[in-house]
Amino acid sequence: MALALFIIFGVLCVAGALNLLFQRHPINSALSLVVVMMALAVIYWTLGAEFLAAAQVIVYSGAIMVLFTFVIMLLNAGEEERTTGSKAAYFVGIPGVAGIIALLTYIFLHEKAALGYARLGGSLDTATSNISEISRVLFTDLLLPFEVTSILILVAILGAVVLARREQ
Amino acid sequence: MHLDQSILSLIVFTPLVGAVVLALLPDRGKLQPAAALIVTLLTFLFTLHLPAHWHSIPAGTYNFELDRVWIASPNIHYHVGVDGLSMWLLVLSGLLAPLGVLASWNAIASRRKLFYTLFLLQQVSMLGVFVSLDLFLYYAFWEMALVPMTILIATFGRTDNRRRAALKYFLYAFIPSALLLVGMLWIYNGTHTFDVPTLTYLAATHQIPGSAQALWLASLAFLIAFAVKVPVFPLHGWLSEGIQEAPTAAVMVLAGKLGLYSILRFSFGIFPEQSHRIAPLMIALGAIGIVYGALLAYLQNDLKKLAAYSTLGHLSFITLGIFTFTAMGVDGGMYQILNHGISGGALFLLMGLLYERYGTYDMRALGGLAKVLPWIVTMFVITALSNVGLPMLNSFVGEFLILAGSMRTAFSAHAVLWCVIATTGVILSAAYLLSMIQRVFYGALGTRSREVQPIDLNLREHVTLWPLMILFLAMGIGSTYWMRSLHPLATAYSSAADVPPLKNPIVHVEAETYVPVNGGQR
Amino acid sequence: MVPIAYYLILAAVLFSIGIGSFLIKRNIITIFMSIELMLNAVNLTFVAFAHQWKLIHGQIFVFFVMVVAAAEAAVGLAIIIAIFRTRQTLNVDNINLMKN
Amino acid sequence: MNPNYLWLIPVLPFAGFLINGTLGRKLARPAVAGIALLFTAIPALLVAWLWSTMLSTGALTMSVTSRSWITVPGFHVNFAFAVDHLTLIMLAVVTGVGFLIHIYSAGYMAHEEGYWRFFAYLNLFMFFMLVLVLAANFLLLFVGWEGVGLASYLLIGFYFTKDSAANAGKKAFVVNRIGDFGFLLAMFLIIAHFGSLSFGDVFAAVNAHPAWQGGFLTAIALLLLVGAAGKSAQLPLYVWLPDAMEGPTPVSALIHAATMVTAGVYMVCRTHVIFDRSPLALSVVAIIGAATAIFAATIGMVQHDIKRVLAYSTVSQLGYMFLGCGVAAYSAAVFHLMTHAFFKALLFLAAGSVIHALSGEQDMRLMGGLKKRIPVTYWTMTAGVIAIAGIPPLAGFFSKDEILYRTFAFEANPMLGKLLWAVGLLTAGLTSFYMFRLWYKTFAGEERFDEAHLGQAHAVVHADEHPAGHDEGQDTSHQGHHGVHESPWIMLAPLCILALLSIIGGWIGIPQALGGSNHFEHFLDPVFAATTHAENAVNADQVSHSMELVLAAVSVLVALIGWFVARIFYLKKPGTLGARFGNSALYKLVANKYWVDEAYDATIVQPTVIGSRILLWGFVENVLVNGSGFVSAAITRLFASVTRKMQSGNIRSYAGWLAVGAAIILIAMTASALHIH
Repeated sequence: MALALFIIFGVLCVAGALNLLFQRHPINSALSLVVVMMALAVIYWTLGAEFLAAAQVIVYSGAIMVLFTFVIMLLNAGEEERTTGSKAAYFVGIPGVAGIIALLTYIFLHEKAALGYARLGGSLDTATSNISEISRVLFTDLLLPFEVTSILILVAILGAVVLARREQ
Repeated sequence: MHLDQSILSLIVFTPLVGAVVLALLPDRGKLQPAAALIVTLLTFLFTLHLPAHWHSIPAGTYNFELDRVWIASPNIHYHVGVDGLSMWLLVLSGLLAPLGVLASWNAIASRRKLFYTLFLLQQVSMLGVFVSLDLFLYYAFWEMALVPMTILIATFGRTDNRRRAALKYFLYAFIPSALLLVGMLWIYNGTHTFDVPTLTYLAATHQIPGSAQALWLASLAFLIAFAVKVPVFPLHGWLSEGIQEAPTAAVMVLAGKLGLYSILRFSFGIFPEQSHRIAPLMIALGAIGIVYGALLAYLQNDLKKLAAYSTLGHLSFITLGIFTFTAMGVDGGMYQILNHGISGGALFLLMGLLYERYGTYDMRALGGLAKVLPWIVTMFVITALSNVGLPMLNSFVGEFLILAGSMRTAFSAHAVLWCVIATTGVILSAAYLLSMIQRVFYGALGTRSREVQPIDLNLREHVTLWPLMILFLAMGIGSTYWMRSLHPLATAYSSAADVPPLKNPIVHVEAETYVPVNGGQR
Repeated sequence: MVPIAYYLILAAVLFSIGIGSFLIKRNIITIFMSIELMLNAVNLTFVAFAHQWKLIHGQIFVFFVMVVAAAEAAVGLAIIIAIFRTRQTLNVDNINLMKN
Repeated sequence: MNPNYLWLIPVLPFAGFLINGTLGRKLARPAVAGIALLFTAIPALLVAWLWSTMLSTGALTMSVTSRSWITVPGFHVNFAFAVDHLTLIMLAVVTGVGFLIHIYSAGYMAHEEGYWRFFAYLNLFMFFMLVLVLAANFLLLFVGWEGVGLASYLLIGFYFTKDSAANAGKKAFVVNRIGDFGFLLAMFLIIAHFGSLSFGDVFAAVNAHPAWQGGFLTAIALLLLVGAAGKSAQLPLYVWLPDAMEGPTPVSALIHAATMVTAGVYMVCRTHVIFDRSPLALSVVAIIGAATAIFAATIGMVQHDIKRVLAYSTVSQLGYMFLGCGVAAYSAAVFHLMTHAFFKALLFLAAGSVIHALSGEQDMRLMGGLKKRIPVTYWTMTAGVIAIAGIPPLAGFFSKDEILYRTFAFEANPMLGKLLWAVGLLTAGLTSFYMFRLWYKTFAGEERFDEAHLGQAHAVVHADEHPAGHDEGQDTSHQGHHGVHESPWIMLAPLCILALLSIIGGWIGIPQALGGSNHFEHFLDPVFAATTHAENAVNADQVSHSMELVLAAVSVLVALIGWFVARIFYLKKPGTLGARFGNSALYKLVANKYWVDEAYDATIVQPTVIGSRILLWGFVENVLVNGSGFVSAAITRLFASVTRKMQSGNIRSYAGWLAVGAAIILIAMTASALHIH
């Protein structure tokens, strides 16, 4: 059951990601990214991170991707042009990527036993729910960083306003 | 937290806060220099807390210490503290900063905000170097010192050659710094600490792991980085152009202090035996540098160039002194660092004043100014005499001890030879400084000095110069006040070496009373 | 019972596709999206390891990454708009301010 | 007198210097002079008090020590003054003659610009000179030593707008520094061997070790001698003193005749304990002294500038003093030092009066016949000339004769003693000759100056010396300054006092052979006891009083011969000597001062300058030092040209390199991790 869920949504993720890669119109890429994120939310859930699964849907799919879509439409972005870019990107970067992926796969499979297994549902062996646990840590131990993020977001908003403002 | 603990942080970070404030203030009128003056004066005030609350301490321990974990792994601490040497260097830097601001008051007419912000940042890094007792913290400040200075030279340089001079300065200082970093990391790899007192202790008890060869290389990595910054002959390639280009306020802190302090604290502290091993070479380089600097200074027509080689000569004195590893040499060398700070600083200030008035450093165009600028010539002569090492003025004490120490050092087979060579420096320095005085101030009016309406010192310039003039005399007569807090370090470095006993043990007579021979037999 | 290793391999694959997309795509917005993809891949490893070690902190880290990603998206997209306004293009090969 | 008052003796002139130096510009001239005189007079009175205290209590020494000046672990130097009988004599000479010259200067400099500056420097000089003689250790002595050099530099360069004056000042300071170089090295050796610089410690250590002979003591003594030769203008470092005559005449009198230049003699006497242990060093001192004496005397014979004649005469007389020191006749050297201070100060001041009378003319060829015009100056100068010529009963005779006699009787090396005595005797004759030459050329014969145009040849100098506008209400004697005029009494009074001292000053040291009791030598016995007692004991046996009388008669005879020769050539038949020898090679050699300055320039200065310019500047600095910078820059550039290709500016290529880098690191880490497993 768990494995089935993982395979279904894992394949969905990879497919979405590949679609993002191969689509030439940005709006299609954006929509496929939404697919990836939704699928990831489910996978989070299988790992016992209910709060993050929800946040993933709300923040990523709901906020960030909507923003992307708006910008694409605002700028009226068309299909990608075919330009000859950097040779280094193709001849050096792609083999590098292949190397990374092969290596990581090898390592993870090699260490499969040591890494253990995921159990569906309740995960953290605690009586309390995932959300209350997160909120407890977030509002006690990590209160200061949490508050700092609010400032970060404020700064980001101001920055965005300044940057996007039309020059006078 | 008690003030004694936080005072060092206060000293270091006051200029930093000041720099931020200056960056926010508008660049209008004299607002920037005024604000910079307030900040630097405040910093100076804080530094005066140190001698006022000084406790006599043995070598290897520190006053006003504060040790907090900064980064747990790697083991980096925010560890600050001062001993006698770094305390006086802090006070000296604190004093020179407001003087530098005053000297730049009119000299920097545009982009004041940039200038004073960089100046304060430079101040932060320099003060930081002197208080750091953690190698990593020290290295951060050390590297940080490089950037504002480079930009100051590149932006506010005098001629079109400023970019090149700045680049030269940067490369000369930066590349050896990389070596220093490697050396530091190697040390950390063996000891798992950046803490300087701990490292000094480990070094003294031969507990720093590593082969003799590796330690030797690491010590060289340290020493080369410092020697370039001093600079020690023949690593002074950046000095001449740097001094020529840098504005007065920057040039006052360009050479000397940082490198020499680092040699004393880190090279000697962490690599005592390796430093002894390289001492003969450094003694020789010091002695040669003295003569070399003086001879080249004599050849120059440009005041700043002359001052550059004079600086090389004076710094070579200090190099010679500290590498003798005698109590006299090290004590004199440390004292001379302070002296060079104020004597050299005063010389640069005065040259800057002339440049403000006459727009040239070329001695051939000046001349005959004594008649029209009586105060400037007075100050100039006093400063020159201080640089020459006239007794009763500050430099004499240091130079005398250095040379006397060099005669006694056990670390050079040809100590007497080097001592004699170095002592010729007193003749040559008199020759070039008096020639300079003569060419600029005596004789008939030069081409440039005839064109410009002479203006003697104004109140601001008086205020800038008088503290230095008074210090010349005070440090020449009351040297014990400054030197007593330097003694522990000098003793530590000289007793680490095997100082030979006196060749002829002295017959003790009641000290300092002159008893004539066979007195009374009339 | 799914091995954690599978989750990690999935993350590695997603991350690599992100890099590949970053290298191949020319549209600056798509490139930006591939960065988001990589961030998500990293998030997945965080969650997976949090599950393995039975520690909540991995999840909290993801939370912060999301916050940062949101901020980054806001600023990044604003920058894209600013660039588009001056250059009238979204093709990175035509945007080479870094080359003098 | 409380020993603590000793501090006041030098500090008061320093206070005068500070007051005049900072406020003098704004003060009226009488106020400036008043301050300077006051702060010189009080030390003179203090010295008088000191004399009376020490003589009445019979105390041989008085010392005072203050806190430490320099302290390092294992070594320290204090501020310490000590007075013994040698110091007492020096103090008396310095404050007494110094005060008189201050008075004279108030008149002589009355019209000069920079009046305040002059007196400030003069007080500064007094400060350092007093520190020099009072010092109880080498380092404090060195303070005074360098300090008087500084004051001398400032005063020689007083007319700094004149290039020659500025050059002379610089030359004096630098040549003195060569001497100081020796002094410094001597001190370093002393520190290395004794660990102290205090006179008491060092001399006691030497006395406690009779076995120490020569060796390092010779090295110390010779290095001290280098210092002394620099300061006292002995061969080969005498070159600065004649040039130093560029300074105002009172300065020449005070610094370059009476006090500062004798510091070298004082130093040798002060450190006689060290010199006594080194016969070699003593012989060198004596030889240098005698050589300098005759060398300078020959040059002095052919000079035309009145002050230069006196300058060479000073060098020559200082040679006598060194000769005295070199034969261990220290008290004789100090005796000559004192009498020389009197008559040489007198001669310089009188010469100054002559120059003043002629409105700045210094060339003796343009003088003559001044006897009637400036009678007071004439008579006082006569006293000085007779005194220096060594004709009894004036002061110079006794002191010079004492030195010659002791040289003749030099025990340690009789051959050398006789030889040096002969040289000294010849010099005595030459001295007599050139001093009477000066006297005749200045005061006798016809008037060779053009009274109507006096001072015009020196218009440049005058622009400085006599600023336009005599509306300051000076005393009347200066008003007629375009004619020959006697100096005002403020200048003549010191002349008279010094003339008196030149006449009677020698009487305190009349040797037993001449019926005196040689008070002077006995007075100094406590200082030089170890040496003089031994010598005296031997001398008394070996050389009888009659021998001493014969030698005295010989030297008087030689002096008289010198006088008569001068009388013949400059009074009876003027011009004949010049006509005969004016074109000879020897004359040219001497008249050009043996080309010593030129030789130094060609062999030392120029090679150094040219060598540094070509070798150091051209090669080392610009090729090696800067070249290494260029080479490293070139290498950097080479690497950069490769790596800059990677900096394409294309974001995606950067990302590509980044990916490769990450992959490499990952592979490396994995490989090492697997390797460990």
